[in-house]
Amino acid sequence: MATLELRGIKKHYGSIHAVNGVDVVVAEGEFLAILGPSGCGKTTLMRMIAGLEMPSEGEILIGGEPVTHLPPRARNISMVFQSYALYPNMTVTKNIAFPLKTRGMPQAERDAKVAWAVGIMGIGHLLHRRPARLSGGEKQKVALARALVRNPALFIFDEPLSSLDAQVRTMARGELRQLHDRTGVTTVYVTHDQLEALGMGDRIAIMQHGRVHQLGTPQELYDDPADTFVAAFLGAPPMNMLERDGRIVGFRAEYLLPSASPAVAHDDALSLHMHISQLEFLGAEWLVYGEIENGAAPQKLLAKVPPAVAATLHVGERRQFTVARSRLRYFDPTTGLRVRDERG
Amino acid sequence: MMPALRRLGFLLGLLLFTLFAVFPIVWMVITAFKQDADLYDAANNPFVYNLPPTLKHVIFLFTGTNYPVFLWNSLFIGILVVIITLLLAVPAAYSLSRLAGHWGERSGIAIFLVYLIPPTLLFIPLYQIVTFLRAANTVWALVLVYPTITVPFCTWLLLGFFKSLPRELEEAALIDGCSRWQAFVRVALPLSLPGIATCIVFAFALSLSDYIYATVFVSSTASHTVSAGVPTELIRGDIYYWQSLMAAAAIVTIPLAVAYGLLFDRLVKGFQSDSAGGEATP
Amino acid sequence: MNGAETTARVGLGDRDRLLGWLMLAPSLLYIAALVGLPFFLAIALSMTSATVGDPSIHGFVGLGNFVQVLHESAFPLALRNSVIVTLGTLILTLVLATAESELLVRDFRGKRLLQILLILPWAMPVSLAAIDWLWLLDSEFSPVDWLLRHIHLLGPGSPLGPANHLYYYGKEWLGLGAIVAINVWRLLPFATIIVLAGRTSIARDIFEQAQVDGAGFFRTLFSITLPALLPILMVASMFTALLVFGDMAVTALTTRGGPGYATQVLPYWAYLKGIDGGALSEGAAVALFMFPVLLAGAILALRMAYRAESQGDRP
Amino acid sequence: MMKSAMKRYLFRGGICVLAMLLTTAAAAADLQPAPVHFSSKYGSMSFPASFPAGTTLTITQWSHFVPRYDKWFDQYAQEWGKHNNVKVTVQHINLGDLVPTLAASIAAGKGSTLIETISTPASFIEGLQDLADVNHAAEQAFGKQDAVCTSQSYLPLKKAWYGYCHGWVPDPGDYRISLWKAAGYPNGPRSYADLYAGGVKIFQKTGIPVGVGMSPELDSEFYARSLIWSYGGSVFDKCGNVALDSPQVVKAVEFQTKLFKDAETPEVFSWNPASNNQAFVSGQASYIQNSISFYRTAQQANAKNAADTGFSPGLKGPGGEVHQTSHVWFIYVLPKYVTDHEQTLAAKKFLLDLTANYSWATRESELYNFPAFPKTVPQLWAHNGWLDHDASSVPTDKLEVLRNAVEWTAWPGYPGFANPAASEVYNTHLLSTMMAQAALGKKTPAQAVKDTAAQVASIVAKWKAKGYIGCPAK
Repeated sequence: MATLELRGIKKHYGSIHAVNGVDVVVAEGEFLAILGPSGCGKTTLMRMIAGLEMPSEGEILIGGEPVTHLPPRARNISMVFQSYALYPNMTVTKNIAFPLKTRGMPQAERDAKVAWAVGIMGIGHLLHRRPARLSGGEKQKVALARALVRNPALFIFDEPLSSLDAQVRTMARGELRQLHDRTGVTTVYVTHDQLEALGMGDRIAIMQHGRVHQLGTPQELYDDPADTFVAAFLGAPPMNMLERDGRIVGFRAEYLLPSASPAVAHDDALSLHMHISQLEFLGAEWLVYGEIENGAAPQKLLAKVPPAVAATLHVGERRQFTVARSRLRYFDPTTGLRVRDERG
Repeated sequence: MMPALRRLGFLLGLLLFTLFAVFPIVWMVITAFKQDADLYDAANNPFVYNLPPTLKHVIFLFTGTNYPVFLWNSLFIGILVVIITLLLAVPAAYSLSRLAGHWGERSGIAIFLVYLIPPTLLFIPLYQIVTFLRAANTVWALVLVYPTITVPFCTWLLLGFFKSLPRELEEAALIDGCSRWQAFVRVALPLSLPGIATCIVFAFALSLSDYIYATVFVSSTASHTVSAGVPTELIRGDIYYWQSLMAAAAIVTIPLAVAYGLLFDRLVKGFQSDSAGGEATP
Repeated sequence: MNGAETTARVGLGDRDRLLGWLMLAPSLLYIAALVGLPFFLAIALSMTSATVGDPSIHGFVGLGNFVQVLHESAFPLALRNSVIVTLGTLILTLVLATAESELLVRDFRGKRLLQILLILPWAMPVSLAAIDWLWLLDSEFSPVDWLLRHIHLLGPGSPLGPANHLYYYGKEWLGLGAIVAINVWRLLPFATIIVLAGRTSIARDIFEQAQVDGAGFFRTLFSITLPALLPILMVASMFTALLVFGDMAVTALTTRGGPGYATQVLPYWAYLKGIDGGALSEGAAVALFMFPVLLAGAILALRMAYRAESQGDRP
Repeated sequence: MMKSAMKRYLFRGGICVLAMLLTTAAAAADLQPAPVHFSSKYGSMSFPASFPAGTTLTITQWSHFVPRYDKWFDQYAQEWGKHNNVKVTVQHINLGDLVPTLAASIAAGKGSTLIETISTPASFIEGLQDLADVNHAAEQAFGKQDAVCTSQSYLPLKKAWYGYCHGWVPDPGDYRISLWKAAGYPNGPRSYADLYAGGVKIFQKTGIPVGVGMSPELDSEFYARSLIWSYGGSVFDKCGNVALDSPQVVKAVEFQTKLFKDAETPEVFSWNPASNNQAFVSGQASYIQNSISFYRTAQQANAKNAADTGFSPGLKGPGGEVHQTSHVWFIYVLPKYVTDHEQTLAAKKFLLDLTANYSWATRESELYNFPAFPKTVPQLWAHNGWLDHDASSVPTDKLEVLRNAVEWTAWPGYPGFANPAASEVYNTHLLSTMMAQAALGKKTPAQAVKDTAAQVASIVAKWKAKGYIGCPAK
């Protein structure tokens, strides 16, 4: 277990800046999720942490020691690849034992370690199979066991759940987090799936265009997005955003509710007359698709309402909706950055 | 659909291709056991033994000529060439596919350019080089020059093969404690065995088939290969020892064909990794 | 814990660039020494008046040898024949290899045995293959002639008659045809393997889609299979062309370039002039004429291959 | 020319008389070659009785057409080595590989000590040592060398002996007795007119063609020259200038074109050196020009055929001239890369010793090898000797026709000496190609001759520039 520090990391390929100045400190035992759309630089960043690529600028420290120029094997990290990268020519046992073997660990000790990792992952029945004969979930467990087996200073996960079925994925999320809690190994988890990031990460770093837009706990990111990108990227559905008085006003769909009485309009709430175009059943909630007049063009908004409320709504009608002022977030329309301490 | 007609066409096609491939070899085998008087009588049906077949010419091949020596030389040279080829081509292909950056991945074309220089153009200056290295007129001359034919071919083949291996496997190995070299040896190499098997077959076949180098660089009977030695020993100016020539060809060909034939699917796989030799796999 | 691990020695094996060069260097040096150097020596040689008796590179004559060689009546024929033999072999080989791969892509009983039989020609060293065919198409004892006579296609009063023999190697077009046949024969297994590699890696669902769309065998072949095979066909043609264009064994052991120069090819003519005739520099000049032809052919084929491939990549 | 031939004839007669005087009734016993003997002195050259330890000698030569010769030679070479304390290695290669091997060896500056070529090595002259000493010593010891040999190993312009010719092979006409008898030529064709008339008759009657080739190979090259010379033309003049473009040569080419059309099949374009024998032995040719090696093979494989084989001298041209190319010359060369003194000396001694024991070479080659120095094999010429009493032939005097072969034998370069251009013209098959182009109708005979003459001229010009062609200053 160790801390991870990234200081001013940059990576260019010719004129392309894949990573453009990233500073992050990951605490010991912390689970950091790096979230971003594809091409945002998160994979490159992760590969630099792993040592698979050299940063063009900046420094990487693991456990306080600079490792920027060390090859991967000298960094004591474990990594689970998106494809799991299990060695196809080795059995499950050999795959798991491989990292120990390369370090020249004696056989007996190795066997004990493998047995321990196998026990944790509950894959005792797979030991003599080759990767080709494993299901996706099994492969993932083997890859985890291989990562686990040698008590690394740092875990790196590269979208390890993306090749799993939707059902298995939710389960796996829980297991992965539990595993982290059990071992307490500092973890960097790269994903483009916000559910994974929100669900597992102690903190999330949201990246785009090679930069970290915001770094914080899931709650912070959700409630207080640092800019319009984060606001629009995080959450399902994303934050509603309106242009008002030269600023962008954002609010989450679940805070946009039909007004109890049409007349009510007070200072503490923003009220909007919305034309309901569609209602969508989500199970626990309903999603309301609406449009409001906003200057020249109509603007689409989304509201998430409980079933009881939804029952009162009808497609085609115009209703008044309100958002509590405290739920509004303001952004600068040119920079997209959050504008703080605003009232009215 | 007309499955019956299609099946007939299929079988007919197979039959024709097999006949085309096998007919000259059947003729060869028939000839090998013919007596002179039978062979040189134009009125005879050439496909049957008008006089009893004889082993005389096959025996002559093994007792009256240096054919066994040629066989041994070809085998010896072939094996050494395969080893040298792999030692040179495997690391080179890996380097080009993984380590040499972007231009390395596109070097398939450059490797092809080496082929554009046929042995017919090179053998005179090459001979001077071979002699400078004191290898002339020995099997070592051929061991030395045959890789000029096999290395580019095998590098090209393996380049495609390595490119088709998932990078993550080696990266996983790097993270699991390997150096780049170890990742190559312990992970990439075992996975490229099908490609290497193909290389072995092709390198051996190419070295066996060469005629011009074998003819010019080696004149001593003791160092001749099958390819050059058989025509030399069994065409004696005024006389072609047809039966022995045919036997010599059949004896070297048939066992190899069995070996290659059993590896047929492997050879196909060896080419499967890549097509044009330069495009990076996504 | 971490400290102990990070002290792992960082060596040569970790430095990708350097390691890359080290792994490449033996091949590069080898090729430079044994292909590059002789190639430039050959060029130097072609511009001198060197003979086999005195092969040292001196007596610079510039392009004189090339001019001399161009003026000989054998040159246009040798160039023509080299191109004819190469193209003829190429086209036939590709067509047959494509057809053969269509057959071999299926599974059937006895496939193993058939693979052995079909690969036979390729297992034979080229010189022995040429001798086999020399005997097969012998002017007196050819069994092919005998068969033709027996089905009354050859002999007095028959379509191919009146002679009892076709004298393959003694006639211009039959001779060239025979050389093409030998080359096709010996290279077909090799080409089939390459084409088959391409054929089996075409995704199965494309064929299923075609079947669903009601395409017949030939429709599928021409609209689906062949376009998908194009890149690998280019590779197969490169190999075939290079193997045929540079080969002299087949010609040397069968027609010997005759009758006249009617079946002469560049490599054998270079050999004949340079070695047998002793005019080393002129031989080198003839051999060098092959280079631009090969280069042009290779560039063309590779361009087509890349174009086909990059188009194929697009969804 | 005529005079010297006569002299030789008389001289040979002398030998015969001598042999008859020496032999009594039991002549056969003395027809045995003398036991192998080695001398340490030949003419002006003397050699050590035994060479210093470590002296080596490697010899590369062809696989002889008569396999018995190789067996004998290898044994002889070892015996010679033992006697002279020299480690001798002999390599036999295909005749087609001789020139490339010599070329490669010279190019590399390394190879066998002695390489035996079977046609003139004149084009390699720049890479060969001068063997004047050996040739002079041989003449002193064994008498005059036949011109057919001298012409292929000596270049007067440079006064250079670039080779040592120890033997040669006559190239008689070989005809199928039964066929020619039936056609009205019991003694076979004696002129090219006979060849055409009889050949056409036989072809029409039996479908069996005449077997003179026009393929890029040596037998066809020989035939083309024989035809041209007998028609009074030549390729070169005495000094090595081009003389090909003459009416006589055009006539000869016209003759061949006609002969092909009326009495030959296209197989003659595809022949290799073995083909005419194969066709003749299998009964598919009525007449060929070839040395007797095929006959020796046939005697064992197909005695009936061998008995039906007749030999005739070279054919007369329209003017009555007869010239036939010698079939093979045995010429050892000592390349310049051989620098070791002992080795050089050993090589030279080997050459002279071989000549001294040449009756063995002639006999073991089954009379294939004719001696360059006729005196060395008296048994050949003796009355009731090897030629007129060949026990294996029926009748036994079948080979008698070879006795005077030297008189109708010419050589590349004739009437001058072989020179590098003659050698290059011969090795690149220009004349058989010329014949083929005319016979195929690709060119008129006149055009074919003209084009070929131009090609020969450029080769001559090249060698002239290097100073290897021209008339020696008187």
